[in-house]
Amino acid sequence: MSRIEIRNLVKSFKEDAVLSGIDLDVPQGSTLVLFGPSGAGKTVLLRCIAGAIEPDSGDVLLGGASVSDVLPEHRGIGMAFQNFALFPHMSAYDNIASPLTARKKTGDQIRKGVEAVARLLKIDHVLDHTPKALSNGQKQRTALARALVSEPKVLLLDDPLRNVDAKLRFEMRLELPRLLSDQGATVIYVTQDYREAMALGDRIAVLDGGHIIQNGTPEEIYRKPATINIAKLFGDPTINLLDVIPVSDASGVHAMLSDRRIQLDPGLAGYAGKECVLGLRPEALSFTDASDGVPVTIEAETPFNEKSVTLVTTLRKREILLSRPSGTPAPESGTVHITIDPSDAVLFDRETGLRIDPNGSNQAAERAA
Amino acid sequence: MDHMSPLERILRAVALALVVLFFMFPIFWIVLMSLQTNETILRSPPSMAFVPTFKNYAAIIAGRLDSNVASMSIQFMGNLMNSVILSVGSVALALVLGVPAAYAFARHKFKGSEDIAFTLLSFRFAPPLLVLLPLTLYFQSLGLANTYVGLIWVYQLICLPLILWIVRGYFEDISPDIEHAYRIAGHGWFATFRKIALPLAGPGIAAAGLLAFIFAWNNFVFALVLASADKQPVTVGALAFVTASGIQYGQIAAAIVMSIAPTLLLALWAQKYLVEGLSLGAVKG
Amino acid sequence: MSDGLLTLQGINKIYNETSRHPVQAVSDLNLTVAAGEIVALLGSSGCGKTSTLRMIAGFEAVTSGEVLIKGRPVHGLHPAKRNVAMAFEGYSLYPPLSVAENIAFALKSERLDKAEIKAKVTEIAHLLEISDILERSPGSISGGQQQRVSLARALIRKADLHLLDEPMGQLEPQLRALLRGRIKHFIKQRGLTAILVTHDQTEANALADRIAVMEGGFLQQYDTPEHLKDRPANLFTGTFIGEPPMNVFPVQAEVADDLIKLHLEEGVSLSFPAGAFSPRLKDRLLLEKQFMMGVRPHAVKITETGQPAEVFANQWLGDQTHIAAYFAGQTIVSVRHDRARHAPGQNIGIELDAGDLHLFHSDTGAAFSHGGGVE
Amino acid sequence: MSVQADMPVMRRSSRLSRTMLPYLLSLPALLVCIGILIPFGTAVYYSLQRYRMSQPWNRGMNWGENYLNFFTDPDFWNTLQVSLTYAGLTVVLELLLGLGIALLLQKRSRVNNFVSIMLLMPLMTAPALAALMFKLMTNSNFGILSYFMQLAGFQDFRWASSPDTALLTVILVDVWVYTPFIMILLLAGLRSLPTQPFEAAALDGVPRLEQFWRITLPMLSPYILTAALFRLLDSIQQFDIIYAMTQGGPGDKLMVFQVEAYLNFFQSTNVGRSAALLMILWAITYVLSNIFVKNWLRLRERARGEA
Repeated sequence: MSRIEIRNLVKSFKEDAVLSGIDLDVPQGSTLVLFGPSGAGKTVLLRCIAGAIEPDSGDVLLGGASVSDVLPEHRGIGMAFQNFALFPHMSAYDNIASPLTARKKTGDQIRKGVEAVARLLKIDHVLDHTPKALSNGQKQRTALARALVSEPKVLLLDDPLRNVDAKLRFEMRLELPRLLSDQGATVIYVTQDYREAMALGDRIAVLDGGHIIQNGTPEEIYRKPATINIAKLFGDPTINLLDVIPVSDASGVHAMLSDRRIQLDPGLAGYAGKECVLGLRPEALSFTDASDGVPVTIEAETPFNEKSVTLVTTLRKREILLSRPSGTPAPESGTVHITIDPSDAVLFDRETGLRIDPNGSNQAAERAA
Repeated sequence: MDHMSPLERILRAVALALVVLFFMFPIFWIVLMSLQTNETILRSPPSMAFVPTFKNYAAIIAGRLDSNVASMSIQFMGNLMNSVILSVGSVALALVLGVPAAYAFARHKFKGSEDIAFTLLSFRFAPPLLVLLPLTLYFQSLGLANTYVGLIWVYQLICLPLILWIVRGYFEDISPDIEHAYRIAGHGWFATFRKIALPLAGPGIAAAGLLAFIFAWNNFVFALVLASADKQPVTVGALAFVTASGIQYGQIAAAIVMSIAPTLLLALWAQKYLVEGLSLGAVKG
Repeated sequence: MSDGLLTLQGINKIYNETSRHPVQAVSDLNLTVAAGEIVALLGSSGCGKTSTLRMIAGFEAVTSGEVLIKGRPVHGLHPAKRNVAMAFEGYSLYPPLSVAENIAFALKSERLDKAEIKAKVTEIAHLLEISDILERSPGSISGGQQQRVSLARALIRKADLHLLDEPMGQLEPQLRALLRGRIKHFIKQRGLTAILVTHDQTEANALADRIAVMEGGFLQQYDTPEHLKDRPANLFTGTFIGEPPMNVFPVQAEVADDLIKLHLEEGVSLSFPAGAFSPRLKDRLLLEKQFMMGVRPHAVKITETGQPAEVFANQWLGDQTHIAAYFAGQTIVSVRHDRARHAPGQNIGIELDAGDLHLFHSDTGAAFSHGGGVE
Repeated sequence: MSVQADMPVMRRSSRLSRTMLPYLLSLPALLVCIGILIPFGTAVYYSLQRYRMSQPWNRGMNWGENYLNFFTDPDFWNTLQVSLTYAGLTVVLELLLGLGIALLLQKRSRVNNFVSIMLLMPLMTAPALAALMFKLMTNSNFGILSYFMQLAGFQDFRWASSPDTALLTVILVDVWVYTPFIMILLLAGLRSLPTQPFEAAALDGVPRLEQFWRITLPMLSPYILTAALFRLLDSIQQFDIIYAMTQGGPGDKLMVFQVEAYLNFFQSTNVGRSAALLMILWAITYVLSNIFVKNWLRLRERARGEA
């Protein structure tokens, strides 16, 4: 009974609407990632749930009950802040203990609780330090420990890994899901890192301009992004976006690239002749020996650690990026052919920026129209 | 790294020396004067060569002024005591009243808060006599005239706005997230105020308290208007003393030194807080 | 190699030297940058990279050692006299001046006529995508825009050496990718020499010819990006370079005639045919009883027959899958480029190739073998 | 499973009690506001009356007469002129001196810190007592400043007792007491300026004078404006120094607003005129403080990076 529901939540500061009608439903025990660029309103939404900010209208329900007239200290929420928000004048121990002291636990219970969570997060050796004496990683773990120690059923994590170094961020990303599922809490996790979002979310809600523009599983977000913008936010290198006008004939629907046909889903026939944007993931493209592939010229190759990225140009000098795992063979220069699996191509309406769903009804496009 | 030419270095040193001379000399000279007898003071040309004497201080502390002609009793120590009572009392009251209000101003943008803030600020610069002169008439009818309570109440006009503005600045500097975190952890607003906001704004409250103390101590016009001799602080008392003691220059100097010494020593002791408080008081309010 | 454009000889920097808590920021740093080269100083915060940059610019004095620019010692020389340009990390713009004035202000000492200045500003603004904000004031533009203006102000100058302090930290990822290419092209085309300070290895890889990895004030390795990846000089560079980081295990070797066994913890051991390791490495293994073995995540193969491991995380990131498992008493991470479906709790087998192993001395951390050979 | 099992203490609280809290906390400030507003109202009332304490029988409303009389009252014009001259001169002098000293002390060093601490001392001296100190120093019999003047060739330099030099003397005291205030503000301002623009300018070889005029001064200008207005508001109301030094004399040479009003009230017991004088002074400060508050708000926004 710790499901989180948000109903038509609206919040503006002065004249600026930060959240305009947010609806969310996070089932008990699952993790929802709130993803979006900075200033999208993610933090404000989290604060509305925690009770630190009062929404202008709309409702927050925890476990089915509205909490709009429940003070933050009575909502039973655990929260970790992006800037850690540790109490600078208290030791790490007292920081972590604060939710337990508020719940009037005995000294013994508090000590046991703090030490258990500190051991779990590997900060038991720095408990008597003040935040000033902690490294960023230790601060982050202290903040997390403080959120977890009272075993809250609702956890709000506001980009908790943002201010820690890459290595620790990676380690925590691996460990967090286990920690969260052990707690059985319902989690809302805010991040700006798409990898973190995909790795941690049962579902991802993409927030932009005060609206949730897509709410789906990582797979849906990555493979069927609702808008061009979402497609651009997920993936590294970012998706190739090419202006095309699909053609429909007896052999099916296709887009032209370097005078070759790229087969598209037959369901897209309705968009033949319209201005569209074709989205091709760099890793979905591959070199082929077959001459029916798209002829391109290799311009440059950049080796990254685990993959290599190749920049190629089409006959019309359109730039396309391909990525492949490091160490796999690839042609080095000259004119070569590339190929793509039609199921990996996504088509967007150029005017609205919305994805075109090949399965007939295009709800997103209809809603926008 | 230092990339100054030697000439610039010398010019700067000279300028700095002149600055120190100008601002420190009066205090230095008055201290010297307080350690001399009238004979050495009146020498011409003035000379640094004299045997220091503490007679002037002794006379003031004893409350008896002996001149060649006669001896008179003075009550400068009473003035000193009044200063202490008025300053300490005013600051204590201002802290009790002002700190919670400063917190409310900093944390809650409630209806009318900006209006109250603005009124207080604009009266921070209103002529004090504008309020004081009508108050003398009210005080007489209220029976507050020439009482410590009445004076401490009026001193709030200086102390309270000062504390409000400075402490509010410090409260605003505390990240609201830290307080939110404590609330969300399960603590009520008062616990948050007491355990988080107060300790973190501690230095600011100290700075504001010190400044308020100094301003209260240095105040002149309030007591001049509202207090008669037995309740007057040193600022007003010293002026009366100059007239009363005639040509006892050594004693006058000693009285001045004793009057300015508490604030100067406080300033030396807590200079870091004071500078911070002054700058914040001006820049933030 | 003292013929470089910039030479650092035995540089030490100690802050608060006379106080009770002196802090050594840079220790015995030797570095040479050739003319026309782009060098990255790479490290986490507090590694000494920014101190090094500030000593080159002349904002900080060296505690000991010598900075030479074009073979000339610059000790005690005012920053303006070093002919060095710098892009700052934070808010370094002149607030009272417009963006265009900010950029042109850097040309004060070059005494150009107005038309020439305007042409140069227009060109650099176009390059860095700030043409539309030239008349704005620095306070009214975003952090990323401010950073690009700072970069423009540095790149517009003719200088012997261009110092770039985290020049793209505030930019959005897409813009960053675009500008990396442009900036590198700009620097190379004009034959400029640049030193880049960054904590982002992708940035260092993308821009630099050589990378100086720093940690704790010490230079850990100074090499090309390829060598840093394939031949890390020590355990630090090995684990610092590469995302996700290298897996590291303490190992004991057992060398037989035809078989080499590497014993990990919890009874796990890996067997390799003796031929997989060079004869010299075999000799070395006989000497080294205990050492550290590193293997990069993308070289960790998951098979049915390998050594047993238990999956605890499977994270799909779109183009790759990160699988974390308990193995030999710790975590091993494998990167797959498909969508591997090994669920948490599942038992898998881990297989490692001799050619993918990096061996490090367990006390000093120095590497002594990469891929079966000996350093 | 019940809600309580998972949400241990979902205690509800009324919205009213939450919105009342800030008002309760700021009650003292409200009371002070009222405590000021009541006498203020009384003063407005008095200023519209014919009211001499020595002539209680003659008391009555005369509306704007007190104000109208000012137009033909040379004493009033003298007061206005003396007050403005005093305020203008002290502010300009203190600003220039304060800025110069702040620039001198800008770099953090042991000597500079020591000097800035020393400079706190005049500021912490009660202005009335500072006036007494200078009174002793300018005493014609033994005053050290008088002696210096003699050495400089001014045989009979009479400082505050001479109509020619009285203003100069009180301005000297004001400068001594309040220059450190401006210095501290500007020093805080200078030291809070970001260092990187100046490093950039140093690296790019921008001449120092150009740096000062085009970067330092504009960046410091909000602080300068704040300091100047602060001092202007205080200075135009100066009472302590002048009263302690000469009580407005010699003659009416130093009859600034508050001294004039004080003497009107207590010596000539002309409450009506005294109140009207103070109202005029209040109007001047109100206009100035409005300018100040606007500037202050802008400055605060800039300090927080909102502008």
